[in-house]
Parts: sequence; structure tokens; C-alpha cells
Amino acid sequence: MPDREITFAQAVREATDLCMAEDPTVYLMGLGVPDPKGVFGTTVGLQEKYGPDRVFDVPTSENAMTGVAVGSALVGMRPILVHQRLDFALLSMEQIVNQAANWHYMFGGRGGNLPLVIRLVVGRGWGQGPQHSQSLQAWFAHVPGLKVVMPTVPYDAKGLLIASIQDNNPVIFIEHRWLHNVKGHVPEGVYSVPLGAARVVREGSDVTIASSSYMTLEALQAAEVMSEDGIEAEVLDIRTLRPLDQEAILDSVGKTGRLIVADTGWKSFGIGAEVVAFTAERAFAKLKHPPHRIGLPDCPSPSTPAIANRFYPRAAEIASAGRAMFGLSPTGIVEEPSVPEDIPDPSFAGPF
Amino acid sequence: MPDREITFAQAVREATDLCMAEDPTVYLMGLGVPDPKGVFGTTVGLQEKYGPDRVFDVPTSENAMTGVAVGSALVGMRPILVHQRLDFALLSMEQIVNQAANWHYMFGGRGGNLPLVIRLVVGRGWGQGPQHSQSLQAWFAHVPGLKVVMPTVPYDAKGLLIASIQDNNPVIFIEHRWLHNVKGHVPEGVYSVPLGAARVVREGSDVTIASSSYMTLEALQAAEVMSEDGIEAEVLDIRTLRPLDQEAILDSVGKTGRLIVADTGWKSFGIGAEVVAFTAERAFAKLKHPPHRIGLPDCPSPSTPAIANRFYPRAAEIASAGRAMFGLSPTGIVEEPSVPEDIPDPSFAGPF
Amino acid sequence: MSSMNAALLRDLYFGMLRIRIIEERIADLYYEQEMRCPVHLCIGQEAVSVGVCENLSVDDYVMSGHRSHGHYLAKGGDLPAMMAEMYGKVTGCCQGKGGSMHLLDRSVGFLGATAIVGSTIPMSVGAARASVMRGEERAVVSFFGEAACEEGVFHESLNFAALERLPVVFVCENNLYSVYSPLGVRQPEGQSVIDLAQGHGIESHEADGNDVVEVYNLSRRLIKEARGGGGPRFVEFKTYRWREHCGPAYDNEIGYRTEVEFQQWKARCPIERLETRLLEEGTLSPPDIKRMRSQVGEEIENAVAYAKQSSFPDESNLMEDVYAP
Amino acid sequence: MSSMNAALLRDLYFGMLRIRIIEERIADLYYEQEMRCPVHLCIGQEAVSVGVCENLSVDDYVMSGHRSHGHYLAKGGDLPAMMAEMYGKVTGCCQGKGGSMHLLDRSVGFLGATAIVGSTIPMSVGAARASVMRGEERAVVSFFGEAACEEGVFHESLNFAALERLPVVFVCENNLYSVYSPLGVRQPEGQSVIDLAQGHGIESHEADGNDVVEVYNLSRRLIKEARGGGGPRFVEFKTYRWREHCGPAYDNEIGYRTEVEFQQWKARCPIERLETRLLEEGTLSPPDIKRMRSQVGEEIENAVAYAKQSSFPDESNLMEDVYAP
Ligand SMILES: Cc1ncc(C[n+]2csc(CCOP(=O)(O)OP(=O)(O)O)c2C)c(N)n1
Ligand SMILES: Cc1ncc(C[n+]2csc(CCOP(=O)(O)OP(=O)(O)O)c2C)c(N)n1
Ligand SMILES: [Mg+2]
Ligand SMILES: [Mg+2]
Repeated sequence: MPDREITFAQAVREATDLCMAEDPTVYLMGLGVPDPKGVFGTTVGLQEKYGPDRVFDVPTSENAMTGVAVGSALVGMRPILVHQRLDFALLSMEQIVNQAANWHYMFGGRGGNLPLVIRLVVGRGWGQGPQHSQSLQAWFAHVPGLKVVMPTVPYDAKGLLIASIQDNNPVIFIEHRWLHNVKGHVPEGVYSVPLGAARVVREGSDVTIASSSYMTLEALQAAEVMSEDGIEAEVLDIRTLRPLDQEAILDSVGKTGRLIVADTGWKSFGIGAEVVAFTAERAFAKLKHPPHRIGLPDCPSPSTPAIANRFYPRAAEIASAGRAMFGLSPTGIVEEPSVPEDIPDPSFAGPF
Repeated sequence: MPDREITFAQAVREATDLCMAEDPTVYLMGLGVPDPKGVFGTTVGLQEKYGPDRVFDVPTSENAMTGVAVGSALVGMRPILVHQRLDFALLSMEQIVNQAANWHYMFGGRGGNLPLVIRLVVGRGWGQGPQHSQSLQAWFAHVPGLKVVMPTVPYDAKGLLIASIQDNNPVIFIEHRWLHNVKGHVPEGVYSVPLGAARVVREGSDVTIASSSYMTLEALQAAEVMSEDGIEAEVLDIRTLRPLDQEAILDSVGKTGRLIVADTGWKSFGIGAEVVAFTAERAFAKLKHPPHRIGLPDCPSPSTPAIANRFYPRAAEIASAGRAMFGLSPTGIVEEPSVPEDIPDPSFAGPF
Repeated sequence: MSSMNAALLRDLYFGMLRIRIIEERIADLYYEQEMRCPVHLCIGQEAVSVGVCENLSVDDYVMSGHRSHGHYLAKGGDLPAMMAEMYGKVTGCCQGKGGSMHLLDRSVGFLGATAIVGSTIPMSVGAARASVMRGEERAVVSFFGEAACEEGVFHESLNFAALERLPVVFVCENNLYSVYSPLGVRQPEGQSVIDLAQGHGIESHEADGNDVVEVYNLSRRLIKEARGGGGPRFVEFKTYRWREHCGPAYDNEIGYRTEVEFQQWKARCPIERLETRLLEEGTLSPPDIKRMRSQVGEEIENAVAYAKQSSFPDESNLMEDVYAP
Repeated sequence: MSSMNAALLRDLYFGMLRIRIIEERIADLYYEQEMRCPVHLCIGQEAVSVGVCENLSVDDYVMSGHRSHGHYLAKGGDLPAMMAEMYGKVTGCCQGKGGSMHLLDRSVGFLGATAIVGSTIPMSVGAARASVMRGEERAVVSFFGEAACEEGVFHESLNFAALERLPVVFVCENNLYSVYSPLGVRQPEGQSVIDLAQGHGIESHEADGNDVVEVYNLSRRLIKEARGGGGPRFVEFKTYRWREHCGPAYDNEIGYRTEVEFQQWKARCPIERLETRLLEEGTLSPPDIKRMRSQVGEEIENAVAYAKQSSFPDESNLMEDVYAP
């Protein structure tokens, strides 16, 4: 079945299922994990299959439940902890950063492995508002000791989640809510995509667009638009923010001489800052044009679609930035979305 | 008394004292605030002066105490909340970011003002280790709705703290432990230093060093060393990370054509990334040399002085970076420290 | 209870009926997909909002969480502004920036509701402390669901309120579920949230949250005691949400709870219970009820019309109000 | 207690004496400024470490916080590795990277101590859950000070442990102070931390933490019950730290507590109390004590020599062990 297409959510579920079948130390916990909706479909049926000891709901106690996961990991388990929104994990930053991230180092490597996957969902659309849509990957990426993964396509969602579960370190696995229903080719069976390697998703010679997660889909659309005017963008899906594949980005920029970074989080002090900064430090001479970052403006995420639609940059903004590098005017010609701008696809009809 | 010299800690205390005397809504809370040590001397005697209602110790409940401060601010008080280590505030990221930072925006400006100062001390030296020395200003700077202040000299500590207390928004006020005993000129009486303005602390024409907090002292030392070989560094104390004074930095880079950023936090995804990024975006053509960041390497802070001393970059590293921009070899000639490298001055004799 | 006067009983009845009719109208309209934000309806739980808030003056403060419509309305929050908020309009109580999970109306002491479980609890405590510091006599009511009692911040807040004997009344609406998760997977069997509060040395009570008269009488005493300097009080009201956790539908068929359970609770409808009694006692007549219904009907239709006719915020609004001046 | 055999009593005595002598030696040496990290000595509190850990096998797990020397030693942690850690040497239990606040010795089930108040409590619960998942019979002891009970994570952890009936024994050492802050500014008057634990439905006890025999007997039962599937247990031991919060000195003069209070507690020295009794009963003779003292003296001097002679980690060590392979 080489052409099997499944959704990102199904890919996440399948990765979890396969790892649990293979390794009895893998277990899965989080608010709503065994409920009828199964965390946007990513955990459906797993409790039935693996029992309530290995797949379970938890109290609304984000901080302690993270500590519970850490404690079990220290003695050989491989917990996967899920939060339906990244914002909820702010209650557990102490455990994640002071404890989990530092653990291996602060005990001089003798503290035991800490294989822990924390799945965080970044909300967007349908009025999620300021407390249900923050995209704080830059925080996690800043912290040595953590690994940070942010896949775009179902193939990578599965392969990177498997790699994350098999990794002996705490891994923050960030899922953008607008990717869950996106379909893509996903092989059956166990395979893993290595943490720390970006991927060229579209080749091009004129400008590099390094993007992460959902923004990669916008970047690909932008690339098509730019192509109509003869600008060929190379789109690089960053995939893991820590370790960050600097070499892949520098290789591409070495070829194109131009860099756009598109990320789902705030622009200031965000992912793009790091990518632009190391590129400026390490490949300054290769740059034919000032680099450009695309990210969220400096305000919280508003609930009303009327302005949320302006808050989130889309393909047109990326394409315009690319065109500007060649002296062309901004584009308006990105295909009109066929669904309202505050939802990813017609299957998404609120309320959550 | 134009030449009165007091320490940074005294300046912080004085700012607090003056604001409390002036405005009965200002109050001060935090672990150890009224104890004999008074948070490194910054709160000594204030409970005696203003009473236990306005100056008080709190339970070890960082998250709720932040919420208490927020709730009181919403109804017109001006709380100052102190943590003896920034690391402890990780327990309160939910209140700080989801709630306080978003508040004014998410209620459409009708939620009331939220004048709140959270003082965070970044530890260093004497084996503080991985959980007592994290310098996470980049996290706070990433979040719209917060203001982030990080003074270097006593004059600014006082003036910026007064401005922070008078500000109607949540302000994160970060104090580096190695600055508390540093003395400097501080006028008596109330004055304020505006949030959002960097300051040129040393003029120079050849390279801009934009630095924050303690690293500004290292930068100044580096500038002296570089000067011996005829390289004149302009040292810019960033002072507030949000709002960030991009213009001042661009002005300086416009003059020097060279940029080094030195920050007390991790380099990757840190403050330097943002500074380099906006400079590359906005002043690319002015740059005569690739910009350079100085920050902590990608590991936690080790406890043992033997390697902690290598963890923290010092003046020599800054000077060497500057010299490299002019084709000169690294320098070793920074004055040997007169005290062991894991303490800031002889008055610091452990254990905390 | 027998001594309660007729006007008050009618007020309580009207308050609940009003919230019910408004919430049901929201549910109906939600299918139009013009309210594009998550909504958490309180149908079935109206007695708590009304019974508690009836005891509050405009100077008292209230804070709440994601399921706050009832609290907002019972405290006197502006209905058209609430509706406009749900429609994402600039006339909304947050100019559309908050949506259903972020209501506030400071003019009536409703200081705010936010979307993270438990997070306004310490703020309520802080608002109470501010009042005490200023010598104001004021009670603060903190509304939350039973899942909030699983959050550490709940305990931290209770400890501090008890330590400083602050005038806060903690009101827990225990509706047995957190989203689709029953109590049994979240709290130990046989434990009660009032034991938790009592552990902090706070006088605590448990009562029928579907009996508005009981809610009223108990909270009346607790609010009075708290406001009078008696220290914090805690009360758990057992109640039940009728519709899905978030959204307009009934969802008993999806499997996390039974239709039987739902029907049992529906039979204990707080509004019907009082209605039956008041009709029997003659405190209320069928025409009274009809009048009340039509009054609220008109009010909500006006509010909906206002909301629908209002403008969306202008795009230029995006970057406004990030900071207070 | 009367039935306790002599060998066990001597063990308890020796265990406490050993910790005391080691801690006092650390205090003395600290002034040399060669141990360059914050140290939190447990002098005065030895009975808790020893009385509890005497009931644990090497398979049982222990976690702790900033004041962990006693727990580490009583659980069988390697003394030279601990001393080397404090001297920042590569032979330290954390290769010098942790310092005094981050001890561990996995070979004896001491899973780790960390420097943030309360943070290992949920980890202890997680380690217990892992054991249960694997069908292992194991008890986990979580040590913490009374200030940790003010942290929300304490409550969250107890709730989950109670919910899942996990084999954790929560051991709170209530020494009345958190740094310089007395209980009265942190917890409501008249409240007891065992009320908090009981609120979570956990069987809870309070006992004299300066009576090692009482500590031993009570924790013996609780550990056995927890290990046997009886669910979590909680115990609060009242005790007192003699020296300053952090560092080697006495600090009664700085004003946060009185010399009188200190002397009262000193008079209840856990070691002297048992010594007096054992001498009276003839279970111990002065020469025995002398022998014990010199045995520990030799042990600690060897450990110090080892620590001092060990190398510092090489600078190349800086970037090592950030990630597990
Ligand atoms: C910290 C946090 N965790 C999880 C959520 C997701 N969530 C939203 S509402 C809710 C249910 C809360 O249940 P309860 O407090 O009992 O209130 P109810 O919905 O029953 O009224 C949850 C878990 C959240 N908003 N915040
Ligand atoms: C979350 C957090 N807040 C504050 C501190 C600072 N701190 C270090 S030890 C300590 C005292 C804790 O008191 P207690 O738990 O009673 O233990 P004791 O020191 O009395 O043994 C405090 C507040 C910390 N380490 N972590
Ligand atoms: Mg509920
Ligand atoms: Mg204590």
C-alpha cells in the first residue's frame, strides 16, 4: 500500500499505537486521552487496546502530571503526555525546564535517561483567542536539554513521533491544530525520521523559505505564486527546532542567496530570529538581500475572526516578501480560500 | 549630593521606598521580603517603615501569589512581587503569560490596568547550578503585553524601577545577582528612566557592542582592551528588552558597521538572535562584517566552578570577537580577575 | 426559606429563567455559525449563578472561568455587550477580542472570566486583599468548576486566603464532569472537595446546587460572614450541565455519560422546581411566567439584533490595547 | 518500642551519629571556601532520615529536595561521591555539575534531590506508578520540608497518589521555618499539614521527629502498608534545624528566631536522647560510642581526602551530558 493517505492526526495515533505495541514501557496520559473525541482523534481507541494502566485520563493538574511522567521516565518508562493546548503546559514549565531539561546534565549523566514526550497542540481559529492559541516553540527551543519537534506533513508526524518516543531525552512535540486533518502519504509500520534534520520540500534556486509546521503549507502556496513570475523558492521544512539543522538552511541559502523564515509564533524573539541570526553570522557573504522574517505581530491572538484573520500571516505575505526581494510589488493573487479564513477546512465547524 | 554613590541593591531599595512613600497603592511582597537579609538588601527595613500590610512575606506558592498580585492590580493596587531567583518564577508562567500579559488586550482595553512589577534575580556563581541561575529574559521578551527591563548600573536600576512601578502594565524587572553590590552614582529623590530607551555607555566608531545587564560590565572591559589596539567600541546598554530600542542600535551600527551582542542568557534563540535579526533585516547594507553573538553555550549551568568559569563568557571573549572583525587574533590580555572567577567581588562569600 | 418573601422568590425565578432563555437562544443561534468562538453553556446550572449573585451588591466583585455566562448575567453584566462579544463585534464587552470565554463588565463588579481552569481563583483572592488593604467592605466571589480543585493554584489560593482571613467566598460548581472526564478518573473515591477546603481551615459547605433557595440562603450567610471579616468561606454546589461541554448540542449519546443520568438531573431542573412551588403557593401565576418569558424573549432578541447589526472591529484595531497607556 | 532489639537501636543511633558527624565536619570545612556551592545542613533533623530509611530496602526509591544530605546518607548513598560533589570534583556523584543541592545515587535507589521546593514530590509519585505498572513491590519515600506543602504541586501530587492508591509515603519534615520565614506568615494558624493530606483522603500522622524510635516505628508501618497496596501514606515529623538555612553557621542572633527556642530544641537532640536511653539500658557503652565516633571520623576524613585529592572536571566536560545518548 505505497500510496496510503491518512491524516496527520491518524499518523500521530498510528505512531503511538506502534510504539506501544512494540515497547511495553511506552504509555500515554493526558486530559481527555481516552474520551470519545480522543484528543482530535490522535488517541482514539488506544485505551481499549492497551488498557487503562497504559492509556489514561488525568486530573487537571498539569504541573504534577508532568512530574509524574518525569518520575516514571527516570525509572525506565517512556511516557507520552498530551495537552490539548500548549497554553495549558505553562502550568508545568517548572517541571519541564528546571527539572526535565536539566536532569541529565545536572546529575553528571548519572541521573538516568529521561525519555519523555510532551505533545502540545497549538490552537488556531474559531475564536480560540489569547489563551488557547499561543505558539511558544521559541521558549522550548531556547532550552538546552530539550528537543523540540514541529512536524508539518503526516509522514513526518509519524516518523518524528516515533523518533521522539524512542529518544532518551525530553522531547517537546508540537502539533498545529490546523494540520490534524491534513492528509498525506504515510507508510504502514514502524519507521523513524531523525530529529535534527530539516527537509527540502520544494526545490528552488532563487530564495530559501525556511518554515515550520503549518507555515510550511503557506510557504508552499507562496512558492507557487512566486513561480508564476519566475521566482523559484526553495521551501525547507525545519521540522526540528532543537537540534536545529543549521547546515541544511545554510546550504540552501548558499544556493539562493536569499532567506525568508516563516513561523507560526510571534516574530519578535521568535524562531525566525535565530535562523536569521546564525545565517547572518555564518553565511553573511552569501546573502544577496536582507533576510526577512514572517511571524505573528506583537499582540495577543484576538478572538474575533474579523481581526484574527489579519493576525495570522498567510501565503500572500510570504510571496510578497519574496517578490520584494526581486523588486516586484506585493501580490494579491494567492487563491482565495474556499472556506472562511478562521477555519482550516470545511470539516472544522467549531466549537473547539 | 551630586556624587552620591550607592549600590545597585540600595538603588532598588530606594526606588521601592520612594514609590511606596509617594503612592499608597504600591505594595511589596515575596518570599523573604521582610527577613533579616531582605532579598540581598533590596527590601531591608521596608516592613518596619510601611507595615506588614504593605510589605509582607508569602507562602511558597509562586503561582497563586502572582495571581494575588494580578487580582489586586486589577482593582487599583500596584504590587511589586519579588522572587529571589528567576527559576522559581517558572511556577508562575501561567499567570504571567496567559493572564497578566494578555489581560489588557483580551478584554479589549476594558479589563482595567494591570500595573505589576515582578522582580526576578538571575543567580550566578558559588555553585548556584542548573536550577538557580537561569537567565530566561528571552522568554519574557517574546511575549507581547509584557515589558521587560534589565538594568546594569545603579542609576538605571533606580530610574527604571520607578518607571516600572509607575507603568500601567506588567513589567518583568530582571536583576543580575552580580550587580547587587556594584556601586554607582545615584541621585536622591524620584526620577525615572523611560522604558524602551537604550543608552550609549561608551562612544566608539568601530564596532557596536549591544549588551544587557551584567554583560555590559564585561563589554566595557572588553572595549578598553580593544582600544589598546585602536579599535574603539561603542557600548550600548540595551536596558529594556521589550520595548526594544531598535533605533538606537541601528543608529550605532549605522556608524560602526559592526555588531556584537552580549547577553547573560543562552545564545541560541536568545536576545542576541533578535538584535542580530532586526539589524540584518533593517540595516543589512550598513554591516561591514557578519554580526556576532555572545551568550551562554547550549548546556545548563554547571555547579562546579571548574567548568562554570568556562560556561560564562567574559570580556576576553567579547574583545576577541571584536578583534576578529579587524583580522586580529584573540586576546588573552583582559585583566586577571582579582577574585575567584565564581564570585563577583570579595564581599560575596557564599553560600547563597 | 419559608420566611423568604415573594418578591425575592420571583426574582430568583426570573433570574434563572432569564439565563435559561438566553442560553437556549445562544444554542439555537450557534448553528448559524456566526458566533465563531467556543461557548460553554450553563443550562441546568442557573441556580448557582442566581442564588449566589442575588446576595451581592454592585460593589462586590466576581470572577469566573470558561463557563461564565450565568455568572456574568446574574451579576448584572450587560447582555447586548455579551452577545456582541460572542459575535466578535466591536461593541462586545471586549471589543470582540475575548469571545465567550473572556467576559467582563467592570461597571457591575464582574472583574473578568478567563479560559484557563482555576486561574482566576488567586486573582479573586488578590482583589479581596486589595479591598482589605483599603478598608473597603466588600465580598469577592470566585466561581469555578470542580476540576479547578485539582489545580495546585486552587490550594495555594485557599491557603493564602485562610492565612490572611480574606473576604472571599469560593463557589465550586460540581457538575461531575470536566469535559468528558468523570470525577472518578480525577479525584479519589469518597473524597469531597469540601474536605480539601476544610484542610486549609476554611469553613466549608456542600449543598444542592439545583435548589436556588438553598443556594441563596447558604451563600447569603457565607457572603455576609466573609464580608464582615469572618475569613474566607467555601461552598460546593452539586449540579449538572445539560448540554455538551463546549458548544450547543446535547451529547449524551457519545458515551461518556448516560441518558439515564441526564434525565435524572433534568428532572431536578432548578427552574421547574421553583416554578412548581411558586405556582402551588400562588406566588407566581401562569400569566406571570408568560410575561417574564416574553420580557426576556424581547431582551434577548434585542441583544441579538444589536450584536448582529454591530460592526466588526476594524483591522486597525488589531494592534490596539496591547498595553495600557 | 520496648520490643525493639538492641542491634536495631544501635543501628539507629549509629546512623544518626554518622550523619551528625559528617554534617559538622562539612560545616567546619565550609569555612575554607573550597566547597563552593550552597549547602543546607540537616543537623538536628537526623532522626527523620535515619528512622525512615532504616525501613527501606535498596530497591525502594527515595527522592528529596535541597536539604538532602541526611536522606542520601541514610539511604546508603556513597559518602566520598557526595563529598567530592560538594568540592565540585569530577568524582562527585554528579561529576561536580550538581553540587550539594543535587545528590543522587541510583545504585541504592536514591533517585535524586533537586533544588526547587516541592518539585520531586510528583516525581516520587511517578516512580511509584511505574513500579505498580510493572508489578514490582516497592515503596517510594518522598522527603520534603513543610514549605513544600504550600506549593500547589504538593496537592496535585497527593490527589493523584490517592486517586491511584500508589505506594508512596510522603514524609514532611516540619522544622517551623522556610529560610527565615516562620510558619505563621505562610500557613493559617491552627492548620496542620496533616489536615491537608487528610483532605485528599490520605491516612496521615503527626509525630515527634526528634524521637528516632517513634519515627522508625511509625514509618515502618506506613511504608509496609503503602508497599502492600494500601495506598499512599502521609506523615509529618516535627523537628528543628540547628544551623542557618543555608551555610555552616548558627544564626539565632540575626533575629528571625530566638535563642531560647533553639535551646529548647537542642535539649531535645535526637541523638542525645537515644544515647541517654541506650546508656541507661546498657545497650550501648561509652567505649561503643567512642568506637562509633572514631569509625565515622575515619570515614569522613577519608571521604574528604578523596574529595580534595580528586580532580576538577576538565573544561571539555562542559558540553558533555546535555543529552542522553
Ligand atoms: C489549565 C487548563 N487545563 C485544561 C483546560 C481545558 N478545559 C477547558 S474547560 C475544562 C473542564 C473543566 O471542568 P470544570 O472545572 O469541572 O468546569 P465545567 O466545565 O464542568 O463547568 C477543561 C479541562 C483548560 N482550559 N485549562
Ligand atoms: C519554588 C521555590 N521557591 C523558593 C525557593 C527558595 N528556597 C530554597 S529552600 C527554601 C525553604 C524551604 O523550606 P522547607 O520546605 O520548610 O524546608 P527547610 O529548608 O526548612 O528544610 C526556599 C523557600 C526554592 N528553592 N524553590
Ligand atoms: Mg465540572
Ligand atoms: Mg522548613
